Amino acid sequence: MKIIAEKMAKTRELFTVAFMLLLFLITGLINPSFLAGDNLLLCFNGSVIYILLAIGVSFVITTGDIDVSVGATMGFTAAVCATLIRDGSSLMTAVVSAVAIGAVIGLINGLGVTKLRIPAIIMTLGINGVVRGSIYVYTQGKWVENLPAVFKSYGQISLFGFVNLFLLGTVLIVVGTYLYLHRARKGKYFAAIGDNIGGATLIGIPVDRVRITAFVLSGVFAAIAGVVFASKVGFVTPTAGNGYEMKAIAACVLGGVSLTGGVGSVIGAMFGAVIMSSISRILVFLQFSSNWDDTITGILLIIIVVADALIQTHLKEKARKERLAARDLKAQSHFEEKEVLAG
Amino acid sequence: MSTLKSLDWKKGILRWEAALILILVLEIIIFGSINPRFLKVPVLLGSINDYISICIIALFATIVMITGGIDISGGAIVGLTSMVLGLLWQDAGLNIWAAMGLCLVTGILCGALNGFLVSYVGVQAMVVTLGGLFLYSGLAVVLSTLSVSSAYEGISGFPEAFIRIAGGKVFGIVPNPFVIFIILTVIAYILLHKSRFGRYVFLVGVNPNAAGFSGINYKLVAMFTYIFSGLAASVAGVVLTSYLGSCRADLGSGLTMPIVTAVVLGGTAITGGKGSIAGTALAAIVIGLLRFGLQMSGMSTQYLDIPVGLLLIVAVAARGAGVYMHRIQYSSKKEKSCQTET
Amino acid sequence: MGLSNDDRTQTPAISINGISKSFATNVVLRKINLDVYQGEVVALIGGNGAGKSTLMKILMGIYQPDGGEIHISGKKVNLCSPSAALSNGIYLVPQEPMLFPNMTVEENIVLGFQEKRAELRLRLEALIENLGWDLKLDRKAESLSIAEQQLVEILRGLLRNSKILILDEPTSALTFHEIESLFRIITDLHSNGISIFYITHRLTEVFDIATRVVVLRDGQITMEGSVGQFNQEMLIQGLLPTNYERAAIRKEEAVSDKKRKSKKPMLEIKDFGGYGFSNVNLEVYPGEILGLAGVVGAGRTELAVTIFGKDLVKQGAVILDGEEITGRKSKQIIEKGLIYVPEDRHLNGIYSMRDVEENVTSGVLGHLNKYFIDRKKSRELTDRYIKDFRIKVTGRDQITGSLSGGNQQKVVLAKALATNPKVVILDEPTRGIDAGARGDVYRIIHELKQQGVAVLLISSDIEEVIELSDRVAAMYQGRINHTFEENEITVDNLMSASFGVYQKEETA
Amino acid sequence: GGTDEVSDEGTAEPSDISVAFIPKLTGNSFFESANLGAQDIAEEVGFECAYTGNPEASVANQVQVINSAVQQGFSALAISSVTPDGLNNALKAAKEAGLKIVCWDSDVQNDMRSLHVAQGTPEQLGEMLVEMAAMQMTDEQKQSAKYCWHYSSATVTDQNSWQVAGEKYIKETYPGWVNVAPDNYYSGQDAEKAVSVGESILKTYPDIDAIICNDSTALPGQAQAAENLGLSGKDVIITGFCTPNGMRDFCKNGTVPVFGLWDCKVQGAMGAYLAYWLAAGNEFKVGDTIDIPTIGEVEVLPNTVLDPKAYTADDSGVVLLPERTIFTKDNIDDYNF
Ligand SMILES: Nc1ncnc2c1ncn2[C@@H]1O[C@H](COP(=O)(O)OP(=O)(O)OP(=O)(O)O)[C@@H](O)[C@H]1O
Ligand SMILES: Nc1ncnc2c1ncn2[C@@H]1O[C@H](COP(=O)(O)OP(=O)(O)OP(=O)(O)O)[C@@H](O)[C@H]1O
Ligand SMILES: [Mg+2]
Ligand SMILES: [Mg+2]
Repeated sequence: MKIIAEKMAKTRELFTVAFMLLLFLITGLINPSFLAGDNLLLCFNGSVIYILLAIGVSFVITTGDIDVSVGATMGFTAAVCATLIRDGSSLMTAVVSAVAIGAVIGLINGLGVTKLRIPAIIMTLGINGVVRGSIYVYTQGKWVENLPAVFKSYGQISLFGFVNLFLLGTVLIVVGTYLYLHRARKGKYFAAIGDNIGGATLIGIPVDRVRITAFVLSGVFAAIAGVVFASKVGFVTPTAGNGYEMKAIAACVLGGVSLTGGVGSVIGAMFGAVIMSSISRILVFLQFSSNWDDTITGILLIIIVVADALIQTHLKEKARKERLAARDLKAQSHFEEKEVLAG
Repeated sequence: MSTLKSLDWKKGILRWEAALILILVLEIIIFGSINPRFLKVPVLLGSINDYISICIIALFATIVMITGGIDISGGAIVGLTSMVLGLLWQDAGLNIWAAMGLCLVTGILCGALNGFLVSYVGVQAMVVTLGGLFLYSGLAVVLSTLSVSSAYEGISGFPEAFIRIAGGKVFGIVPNPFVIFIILTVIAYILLHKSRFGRYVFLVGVNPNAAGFSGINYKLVAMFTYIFSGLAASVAGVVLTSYLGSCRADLGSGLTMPIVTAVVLGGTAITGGKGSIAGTALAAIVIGLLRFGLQMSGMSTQYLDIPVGLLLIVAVAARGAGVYMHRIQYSSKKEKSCQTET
Repeated sequence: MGLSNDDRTQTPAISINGISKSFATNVVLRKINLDVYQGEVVALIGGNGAGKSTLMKILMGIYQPDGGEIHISGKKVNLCSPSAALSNGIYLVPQEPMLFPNMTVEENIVLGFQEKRAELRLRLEALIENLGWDLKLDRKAESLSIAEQQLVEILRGLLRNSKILILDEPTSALTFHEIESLFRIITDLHSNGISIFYITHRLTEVFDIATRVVVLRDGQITMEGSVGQFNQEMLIQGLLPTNYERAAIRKEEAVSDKKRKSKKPMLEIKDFGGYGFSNVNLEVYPGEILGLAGVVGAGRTELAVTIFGKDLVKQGAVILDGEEITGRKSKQIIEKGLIYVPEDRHLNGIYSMRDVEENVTSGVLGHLNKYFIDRKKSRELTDRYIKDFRIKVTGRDQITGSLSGGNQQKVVLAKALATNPKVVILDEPTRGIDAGARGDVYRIIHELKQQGVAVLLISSDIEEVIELSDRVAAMYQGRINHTFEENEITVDNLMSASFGVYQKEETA
Repeated sequence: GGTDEVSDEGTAEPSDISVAFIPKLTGNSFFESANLGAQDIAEEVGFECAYTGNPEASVANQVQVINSAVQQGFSALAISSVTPDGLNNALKAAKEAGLKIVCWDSDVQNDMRSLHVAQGTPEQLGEMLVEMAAMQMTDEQKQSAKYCWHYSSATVTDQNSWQVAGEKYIKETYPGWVNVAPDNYYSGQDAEKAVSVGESILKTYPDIDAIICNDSTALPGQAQAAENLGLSGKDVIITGFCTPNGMRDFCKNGTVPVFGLWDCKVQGAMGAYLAYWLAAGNEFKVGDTIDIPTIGEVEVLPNTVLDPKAYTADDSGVVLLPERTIFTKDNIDDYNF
């Protein structure tokens, strides 16, 4: 048990998973129908948009920057994709356009942050405003509605009878990125830059290029989220994605991605996103008023980060003390030896 | 061996504030020529009503940011304190001034919770206040459902004296919020630039470890900055409630980003250690007037984010490129492009 | 070890031609010309701020020169970024460690390599084995002490297989043992034809490993030649400012045992224990300098920091001037009259972005005024210290981060001493500062002594300990091994006590 | 501001008069459609009509929009208010500056405006919502249906007033019905959240009979949720208010065979025109009829038609929209807004 606890504290993702299971379990105790297999799947299916946003943002956060423009990017790309589909473009064209737009927005963010040296929060805040305004310009303030049924049905496609296509795709992406970031030689560059950008420069990591890549990926993932949004929700309002950036960041934090950079994984971000997006569902099952949504989100967020902070500080202190005590022990045995010799 | 000209960055800040004033003047000239009504003194002064809460909160959020933290929960505290005020007054039957006092206490408590978690528990400020953002705005909604008047009706009918806090005018022209803003700016200025506490704020922002070794209770200092910020947000809550004559849970929604924008545009470093009250105060007005002026010139509100976003990027890029050129060079961390020479 | 003149006919491994660099108005390098041949170990010495690190950072592609050219093996290169430098076989071990705190030691070392991981690990293990350093590869870098960080940085450099290796003050935090093994490796490398730049402030090291000496002053090379042409005295002369008169540090007669006993100790540490040390008994008398010697990791910093109220006390007591201060908060301890000057200047000492005045007064603001800042008093105080300590500044409003290392150290000392302490604990007070500044710091320490302040001096530089201390306690693995009276203080004694092998005469 | 800023009354040409047409929020299909109506009539009559609002529906934002409209020198406001009383100060200032104030869709305190163009009384709309659900039920269901409400939030005025009226109507007419969630479900005008809340409702109450979505984001979201779970209109009754364009597919494929709305284009047109009409110097008394080009004659009713306790005065009244429409697959293609 203790070993599990320690392992959990060390592998931050496990902590998030445990927290999620606990949350699900408590909900299930109160309302068993929550734990029905297809409902849990629904919970995960419904998290796909947040997961995609969180993965994208986690790249940027890992390099020590931040991206608060993903909500707007998602809204914009969703609107573009939906408009194209509605007007009869092929799926391919729509997806490629959306992803290209996401990439361009990311590129602009990345260039602003690295070449113009604008702090990331400022750059992406500014771009957030510009993109959000552009949605109104692009849609002329109107909803994009009446998307063809085929397009909307992609969200319902199940493989092997129960695995949702989008969910499967997303999980594959998460696993792929995880392996890249933690196993590939260059994948580590992201975390290295977030950890110590000066050190990363010194050992020849192409810092600017990697940071720009992170922003581009963030934009691309937001764009994919936009496409999924258009398909799953079936209509796009000009306010789509409002406030999602904060939720995506919160999901990362819940999943143990440190905002100071260098720490965390996309797996953690994924489960953080599942928690974030399940809260409103859980409240329905608990027959709690939706008025409590934000309160509960806030409390969960604070509890989990406080618990995490306390555990981490405790572990660090413990490790330090053990190391120092070990030195002392050595000293003791040494002294004893000497005494034995002397005696 | 000559070293860096020490005065340079102070001059930089000064120059930056001058630049902000320049932008302000430009705004007045441009918008004035588009719509001459913009130049009327009551119109110009009165416009502050629409962004007073950003001004008030940004002043004190600056102090938080100088310690190297950030407070994004200010907007949520505005809504929460507005609800607390209304509930205490209407449902608990408290005297309006007593209710107002308790509402300020609420702001202090929210700030204290933020500060405690950041300073003493060691959670990153962005994360804590993000949690606070959800928590406080959520609580405001929950509180609004507790009132006898249904949430959607809001609470209104406040006494005239309370309405006058934001509704009144000094000498018949200067709206009270403007006066409140000036007073708070002076207070924040003295607090940050003249007091011992303010000096500690800078030192903690530059190097908390060193502050600890200098015998400064850096955790307490940092915690207090959040308390001030929470208090400022509750003042904004009172002013806004008085101005609208109605308590609403969503009063502060959408303030988060403008507040951060004002602080950063004012020249405060996101990494802490430097910044100024005058800069923030000017930047808040620059942004407020920009939005107001564009609206006056006929631009639809939904497009306003575009020019404001661009201004932010351009201004910060220009500042980075110009005034801070040598400082950027100083930070050895940056890569240089390969095009220089062959 | 110097190369014969025949070798000079070959093309230099690296040739620096007319490199200049200035930051804003500050001219740091003036047309530097330097050729370094294969297998040379070039000791680059010079005062703080002479431009050594700047020159090396240009070679590493971190800074771009304002003018001049660099040739490697006769070919002109454009070192526009560290990766360009790396691909030209250059590697810099920086002065300030730049590790990735959240990665393990191993990841820190191997990141950025193109080789297979397994191979790298084998090579790394072999290297550490060869050096005999005690470093766990799976430790997180953030838990490393400054000395251990420096070890990791050096390992990174050594593993790189570079043709030109630059070591910027690699030994400033290291002690005898590590330095010795490092020198062994450097000797190996240089016999394998690798060119090495070696920057140091410790002149003895120059004679230990360098084949050539280059003295840099105010951005110009003022002396250059094979190491055999110089002796230590000449180097010191070459380093000191032209009009510098060496502060005559005449060692006062040590407070004799009897004289001491007649006084009350100012600081008394009784059976003191905490994390990393235990059973420490020490007494420091007014007007006495007690040296604390030991190797890296002996626990001296922990002892000092625990006395200062920053870590948990496990046992024992600290008595300051008759009053017990065990386990109090740092703030109260400072008020009682004890101050600690931390070893890591950048991490714990200075507020680099603020001006000198703010730094100097940071510990005493409460005494200047209760709520508001009394600018007049604070200016006077700052000016006094700038004058007394000969801090080289353009004014009291100069940004501290822009001062040279030695002057930063003086600011740290001024900041500490402004609190009017009765006891000062100095932890590595001269790390990384040049001979001139070092003399100034020694002078300051002596003045403290004359004023009757009790000084506890922690230093890894044995010569420094010997030169300054009235008595020396040696710490080994968290215990005080032995305390030496003035007449017993010798390099041998201190060294053996630091390594835990000192045998008291009576037991011998 | 002083009164000297008022345009010369009575003699005004239509083109001198400008109306600020203010929605609760921009970017919502309902308000965008209303604006189309307003723009059409403005062009027809020849006055200037500016559509100005904030993408986020909040009191502070709307006050800002009003203030700026006043400062820009508009002659009248046609406004759909986000709050019954939070705009009072701003409207008072507008009135003092000489602007005429007309509300549409969502009202303010009655003494703050001259006219309100109502889509109907809360009772009418509440009853309509409930009846749209009831008409799809079997007789058995009508006795003991389980139902709930799903709309934007507890803080919006009109949707809550319809819900309250609807609840009252259910108590009287269908006493056997059970509201499974008396606290209601809210999705805050977030389409994605509407879908996920919608799915959870259907999962939590698999045997629910009807979900009433009196919000134009909640209705398509809830419909999409039902489709996601493979449910159709036969399994669960989903109905509510939305524009026909937003629901066309759901209506045709049987997920939401019946839903309703009033003609918001007409409502927008009436709001904008009446604002213009007042600014042009015209006056009215309760009981008068006003002729609106392309729409016809409307009668000014006393405020008490909406709320028996309401304030009454000669210069403050309500104009009701002639009709509300129930859309089914048979008639939906006749509408395009
Ligand atoms: N990035 C920079 N921006 C501005 N000035 C700089 C920068 N880096 C160094 N300097 C200045 O250049 C001069 C030389 O610094 P450098 O670090 O090269 O000295 P050094 O010889 O390495 O000294 P030390 O022995 O203290 O390490 C100093 O005056 C320093 O203040
Ligand atoms: N910045 C730091 N963060 C965490 N732990 C540290 C840090 N600095 C030092 N330590 C811990 O303190 C221990 C002691 O550091 P160090 O090697 O300087 O020992 P010391 O006892 O101070 O040695 P010395 O006798 O040389 O002063 C290290 O082993 C390290 O674990
Ligand atoms: Mg150097
Ligand atoms: Mg030490």
